[in-house]
Amino acid sequence: MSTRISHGGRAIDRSRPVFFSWNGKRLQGFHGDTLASALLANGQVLTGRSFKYHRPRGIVASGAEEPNALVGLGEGPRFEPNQRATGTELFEGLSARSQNHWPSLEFDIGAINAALWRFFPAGFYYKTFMWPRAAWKHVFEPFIRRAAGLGEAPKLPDPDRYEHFHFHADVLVAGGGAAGLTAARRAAEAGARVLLLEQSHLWGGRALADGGEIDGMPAHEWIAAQVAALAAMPNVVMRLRTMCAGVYDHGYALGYERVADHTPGDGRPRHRLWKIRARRIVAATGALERPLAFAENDLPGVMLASAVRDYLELYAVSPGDRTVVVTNNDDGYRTAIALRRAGLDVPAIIDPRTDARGPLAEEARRMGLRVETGRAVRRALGGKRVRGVEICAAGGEGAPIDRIPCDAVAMSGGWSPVVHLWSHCGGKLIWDDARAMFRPDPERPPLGADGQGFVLCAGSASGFLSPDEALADAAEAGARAAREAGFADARAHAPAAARLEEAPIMPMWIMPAAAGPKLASKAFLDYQNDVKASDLRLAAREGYESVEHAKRYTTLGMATDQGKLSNINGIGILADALGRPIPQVGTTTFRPPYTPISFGAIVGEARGPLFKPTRKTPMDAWHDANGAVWEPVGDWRRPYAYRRAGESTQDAVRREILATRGSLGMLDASTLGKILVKGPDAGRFLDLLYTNMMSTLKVGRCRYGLMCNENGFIFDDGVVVRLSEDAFLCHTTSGGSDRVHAWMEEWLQTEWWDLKVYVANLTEQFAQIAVVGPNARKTLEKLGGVDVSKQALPFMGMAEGRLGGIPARIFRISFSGELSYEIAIPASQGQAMWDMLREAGAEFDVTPYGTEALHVMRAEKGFIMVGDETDGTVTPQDLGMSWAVSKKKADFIGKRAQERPDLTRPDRKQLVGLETLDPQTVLPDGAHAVEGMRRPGVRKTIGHVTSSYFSPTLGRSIAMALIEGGAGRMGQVLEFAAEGDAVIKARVVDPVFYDKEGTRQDV
Amino acid sequence: MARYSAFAIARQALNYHQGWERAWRSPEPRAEYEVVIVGGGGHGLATAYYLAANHGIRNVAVLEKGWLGGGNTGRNTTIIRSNYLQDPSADIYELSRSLYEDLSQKLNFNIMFSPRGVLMLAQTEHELRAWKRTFHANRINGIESEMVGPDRIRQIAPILNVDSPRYPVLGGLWQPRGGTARHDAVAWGYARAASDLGVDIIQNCEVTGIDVTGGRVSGVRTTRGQIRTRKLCLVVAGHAGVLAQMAGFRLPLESVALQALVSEPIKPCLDCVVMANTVHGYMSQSDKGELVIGGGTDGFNNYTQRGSFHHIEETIRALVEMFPVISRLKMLRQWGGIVDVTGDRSPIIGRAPVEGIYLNCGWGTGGFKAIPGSGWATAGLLARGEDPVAGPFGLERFTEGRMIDESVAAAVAH
Amino acid sequence: MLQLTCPCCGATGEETEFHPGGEAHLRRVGPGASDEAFAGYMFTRKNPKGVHFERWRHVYGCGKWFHVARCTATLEVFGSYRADVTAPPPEILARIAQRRPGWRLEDWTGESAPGEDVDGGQGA
Amino acid sequence: MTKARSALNGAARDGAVRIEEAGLQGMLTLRGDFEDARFRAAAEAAAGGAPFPERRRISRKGERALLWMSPDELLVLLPWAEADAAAAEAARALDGVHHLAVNVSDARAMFRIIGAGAREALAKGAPVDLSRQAFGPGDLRRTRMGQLAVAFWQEDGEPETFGLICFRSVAQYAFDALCVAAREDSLPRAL
Repeated sequence: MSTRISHGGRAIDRSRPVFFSWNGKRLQGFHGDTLASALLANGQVLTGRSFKYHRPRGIVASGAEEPNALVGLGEGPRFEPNQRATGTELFEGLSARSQNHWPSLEFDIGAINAALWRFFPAGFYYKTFMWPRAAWKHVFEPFIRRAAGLGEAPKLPDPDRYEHFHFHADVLVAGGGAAGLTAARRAAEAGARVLLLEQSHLWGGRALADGGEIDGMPAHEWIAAQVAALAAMPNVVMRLRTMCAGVYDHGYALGYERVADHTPGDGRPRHRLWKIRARRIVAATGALERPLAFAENDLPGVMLASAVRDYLELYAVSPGDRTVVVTNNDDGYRTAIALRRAGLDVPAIIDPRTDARGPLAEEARRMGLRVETGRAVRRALGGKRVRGVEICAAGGEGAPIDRIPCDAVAMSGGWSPVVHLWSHCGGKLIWDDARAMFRPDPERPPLGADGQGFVLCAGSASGFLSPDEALADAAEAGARAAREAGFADARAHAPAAARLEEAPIMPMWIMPAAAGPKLASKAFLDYQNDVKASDLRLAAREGYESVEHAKRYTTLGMATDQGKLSNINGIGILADALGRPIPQVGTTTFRPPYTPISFGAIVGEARGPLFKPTRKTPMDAWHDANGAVWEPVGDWRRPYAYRRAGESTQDAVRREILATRGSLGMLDASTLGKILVKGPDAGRFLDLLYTNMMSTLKVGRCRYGLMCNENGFIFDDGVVVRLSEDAFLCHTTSGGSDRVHAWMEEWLQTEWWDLKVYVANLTEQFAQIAVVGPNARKTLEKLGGVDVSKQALPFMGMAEGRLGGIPARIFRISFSGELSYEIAIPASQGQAMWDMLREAGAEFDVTPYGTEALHVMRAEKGFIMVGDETDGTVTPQDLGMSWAVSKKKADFIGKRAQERPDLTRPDRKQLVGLETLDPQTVLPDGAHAVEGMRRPGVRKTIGHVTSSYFSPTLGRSIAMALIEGGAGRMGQVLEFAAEGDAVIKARVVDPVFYDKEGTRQDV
Repeated sequence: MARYSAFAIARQALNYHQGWERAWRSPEPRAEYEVVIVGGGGHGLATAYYLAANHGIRNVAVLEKGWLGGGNTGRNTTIIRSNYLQDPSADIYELSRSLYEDLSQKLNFNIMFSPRGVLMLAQTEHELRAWKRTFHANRINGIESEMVGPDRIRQIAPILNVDSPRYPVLGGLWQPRGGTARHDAVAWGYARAASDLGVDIIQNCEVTGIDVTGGRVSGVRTTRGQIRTRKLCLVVAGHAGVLAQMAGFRLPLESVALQALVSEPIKPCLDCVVMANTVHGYMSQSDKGELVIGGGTDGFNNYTQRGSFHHIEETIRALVEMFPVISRLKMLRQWGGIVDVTGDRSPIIGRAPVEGIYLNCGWGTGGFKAIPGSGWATAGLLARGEDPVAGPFGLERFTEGRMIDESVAAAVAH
Repeated sequence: MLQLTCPCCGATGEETEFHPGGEAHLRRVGPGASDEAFAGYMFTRKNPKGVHFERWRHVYGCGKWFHVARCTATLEVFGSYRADVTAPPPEILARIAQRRPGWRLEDWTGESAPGEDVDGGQGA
Repeated sequence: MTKARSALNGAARDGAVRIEEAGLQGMLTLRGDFEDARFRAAAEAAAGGAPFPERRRISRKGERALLWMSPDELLVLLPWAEADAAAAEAARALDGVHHLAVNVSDARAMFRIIGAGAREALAKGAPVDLSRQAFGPGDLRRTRMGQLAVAFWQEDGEPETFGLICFRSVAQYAFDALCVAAREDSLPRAL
């Protein structure tokens, strides 16, 4: 029975009781508790069910490595699955539920799997569930999916907020234990800017529980003194509850700060993600104790020896009244001693070593504890919690010798340095046989931008388990990090700590050493994924010899704890099975994050309204207030149409088109790109950029131009205006302005740097309004200030002046085929001009129109739309626009590409117009024309529809298409495959459907 | 080779599974092979399998410098679909998808092909038009796909925020027989079946040099000795450029890192693959319950198989916008893979400039779904000297300017 | 997650401040060149596993293009230099020689490698 | 009397950190050869005598200032109403010298971020070392704030005041992002 004992508990405040609920039961803990310690204090050992066999599982560890105690935390919108009880601070009203069982934790139907465990060895699913074929998707897989998956998926949107914070440090220290504090202090004393992160809510790490003396004072007092000293230094920033989640290239690191997990709903951001750049990173991340692999070692009540110590010393919780300790090293004795000192019963210490004569073992004996050397645990006994252990000879196959009743087992299989941060960026490990651990190889660190190592390990993370060695290593690491970060006079004096004499560890990957298949198939390595020693042996037997194969085949180390407890034991067993030394087996790759981090933190503030910037024109508010149906165009939002009361969007588009062609329309064209190109070589430059000639353009005149990429394909178009001898204004597509501006800069900076040309992106300096329709001129004349008569401002001309008092450039260009002026005014006065034009146009029933009306009208005129008629594989010639490709120019971007065989094929797809034989039938967008067969059973497509509309102007359907050899098919009737087997017939015609002579725009 | 089955498992269970044999043989390399395939990933192993199974060519070695499937086969997001726009792509990806349908039975190894459906969202008018064009092309090419509207999408993916304020979902291209498979199992299944047909699979065997005599390949030098062959097939994904250099030619390829991640496992909440190109994110849920998420590629040459962070941030940003309920879930693990990308983002299958050397590379981010079709076509090319499906993917297209550009269908405004 | 220093504005910035521009020192091939030469310029890339010269633009910063010498296997940065040059400057080559003894510029340009078309036709 | 409006018409948010849009603000882009004495003189003249700025610095004289934007580009801050005239004057002064001088006042929005914590609000989105040691009065940086391209600098004097410029079309997004970043209960107090 686990319970709270009456005295002690360094981390808890008994004067502050905290109430919480567990599976609906109201329980009490203390301020400073973790959910795990509070559950144990309430006798709640069983905390969950395992992934595969649904075996009952209890708390094993006290920290980030916990594989079993994953709970559903919180309610409603704040519900969160798979939260580690050991890392969850207790707070008033905390509500938690156990996971992965039905109907209840105590009685779980899924546990049937446990009864059938023999039939579910590693990888069994690769060998069956194959017949009948459909059964996998419809029977087996759904069952497996429901059985797996741990916690429930959240159902409601997240009410909390998250944020990012950028921080630059000379030295980042990950880990706030004795080693981290020491390293941070040495680096800070040298003047380095230090960031010190501790993942838990307590400074001090293991020293807090294990005590001892540092610099002549009790460990916990020394810790407090270090924390105070660091806090007083202006060049130090310290954070509790902040885990260094990952180390990336060039000294980039992530800090995962759980700001308000323990104070939910207090208005602060729940998590803050620190994006850190550090010159050097000190990984003072400590070491993790390994379990021992004996049969039934997963019974609730079987725990890591160090965890037992933590619960006892920090939280005054005893996991059991009678605790058997099983250990292959001296450290385990610490737990026995601590339990005994706390007045608890320790029936026996099981130690496979033939003889244990270290000081700790001797002390245990002095305390009268029964020490069984040369012995191993054969198996643990019990059902939903451990009731005893069977012991046997350590070396043999496990013939039982004795049974020892107990209600808890503390196991220690030795320690593994936490090398994740060292390894994330490629730091290499070496196998240390004496200490039976993989530790960082200082000769092969992860390399930074300068080719030097940028991560240093400190303390037990380096593999030093004795306090004196660990602190000396930490002091050196801190000083060296500072030195390498540019603080020459860093000193490495180490705090004084007692040398700890320990007898050597005896590596033991399975207990007993010669355990047969029966025991091995109950000896768990990866608790959460139910991977057993027998599974690793099976993997080896079947040829999954690479450690990566074994991992993937057995799923060892792939659970939410990422193998923190299981990987090394698994490698040990694999090595035995393969008869290879451990270094030859090697480790799997360590991947960020160290422990899982929330998607919310990764996203930060960029959600909801801040998800992505929306570009808005100066008239955006007016559009929004006047029925605009929005369409995203690049990052802009543009009115697709303006809907009036009782109108469908289609009605609105139709109305806007007829009103514009009939009298007067107005378009917010501000999103059009406007790039100023200025300099003595501007004309030469544009001749290289555009397919047609721009240098010959007269001042004050406009010319439509096409731009191709170096691959010969069209990527933008627009009207170019010559403002002066040495200055051009290039209009681009709405989505293309930034791309074209960057394109120009690229060529000027990286290829033609001899050209004297400057460019500036003026897209947002100007609002642009298209005034379109038979009454456009009359409207502008009412505003006055600029002569817009046919003579003064002819088609494709430009005028400058103050229109209605606002400085304006007026371009006589048309994308609709109507009499049309595009007016550019300073953005700050865009709304003013818009209002003036509406006023002046009122008598002509001026109608604002959106992008869809624009599209239909340009299609009626057979004008191409980049992105519709082009798709990145279309040349000007394909579109019948050879007139826009200069034959005179020696070179332009795309010219050489257009000479390649495939771009000169006569049967390339070419742009044509289409008229459906039934004028009321509109061809579906993207419909394909078919002709004959491509191969048996598959019809041959000869092209596709690029634009298709019902033209209100012409009262019939119109379309444009790219058709193989289209230019030569005028008058042909083509078949387009529609839904089902339906076929739509359409005649190939000239793409200009409306006002072929262009009289309307040139009046 | 003992067949896998429920009965076999039951039989083995009686003696604690002591009786299982190796999944594939582990022979010493011989001095000469008719065909040497460099690269023990899915594509290389599938090529070897179909050489033996379709063409009776069994004197074949697959050389793998590390462990089978250790490259992108074991690092991808396991998506299988064939709803491509261009005919050559449609042909090879649909061949591949249809081979996946009964691959478990053919290989007697459950690769867990799960045709749960692939949904490609349209979130702008432009994207909607692009998917419609693809949909029509699919129908004509005999690829089962359909355009679905917002209401149907609500049923297909209930946790999807169809009414996302910034980019409401206007519709989608739905391929019901697309889905996912267990990536490692594909490599292992092909390895086991190929080995059973006599193919030598040789791991921990790195190619250090390629012997070319008289303009023709004559063999390879490896860390496990020299091996003679007159037909060498390079199937090494990200490292194609490095191998090509050994043979003295270069390729229209760049190797870049691709990011991916998984969440912690949760109970089933998403029963299909959702791809959202406008916001750049795609996601599915594995049988273990993890959300499997693909990030973007770096734009710079990179041979380190390490995770970078900013692509992950962009992808998760997009997915939290599309799936608001996942915001409180956590990233369990992220990683990077090296993909080789060609000038038109389509693969290369064909002859190399050196006689006797054949190429299968340039799959970029789309390789996993293509494994069976790619192996089938490459085997045909090796066996008969030409293959109708592989045909269009030869190197010469880059000189002719004959791009096979699928970004056309990705609704990128050009 | 690279950290690069822009030689134009002197700022050291996050990878996210920059835009990669592919292989450096390509010789542009225009009209008159063979299809092979053009394909080489358009598509064929050195893509080495090791020392590489590449283009970057400080797109969120000063907007300038520049060159970076970088190892694609370790991501070590040997230095960055101006965009308006056709070959790496001596100080960069010296740094590489010091960090990668035995490496030669020809290893990268591949002037010696067969199969590689280095006749760039007529540049601009 | 002009009907001209800045992007957010002077919107402001108060608090420990004050965020305000600067209203109509004149801005001039000047591009040319920084070594050319005539160009330097013209730039300083346009900025009312503010000295030519060092790399990634701002030099101010009253309400006018010169911002170093790139090796061949300056941004002149000046009263909005005087921008066109100043552009024309610069062009006159640089007649015959290859240059570009253009009014970009309306293409951008300008903000002021004022108060203790201002630098932390900026550091939420900007991947830049904003510690006092690394970034002080007169320093200028072009970078990103989250997904936006911005330029910001620190003015002289107390309380700490930063100027920030972004494109006009995203002014609302920039303002909203800054307001969220500047929330009192969100400042890490680490810079």
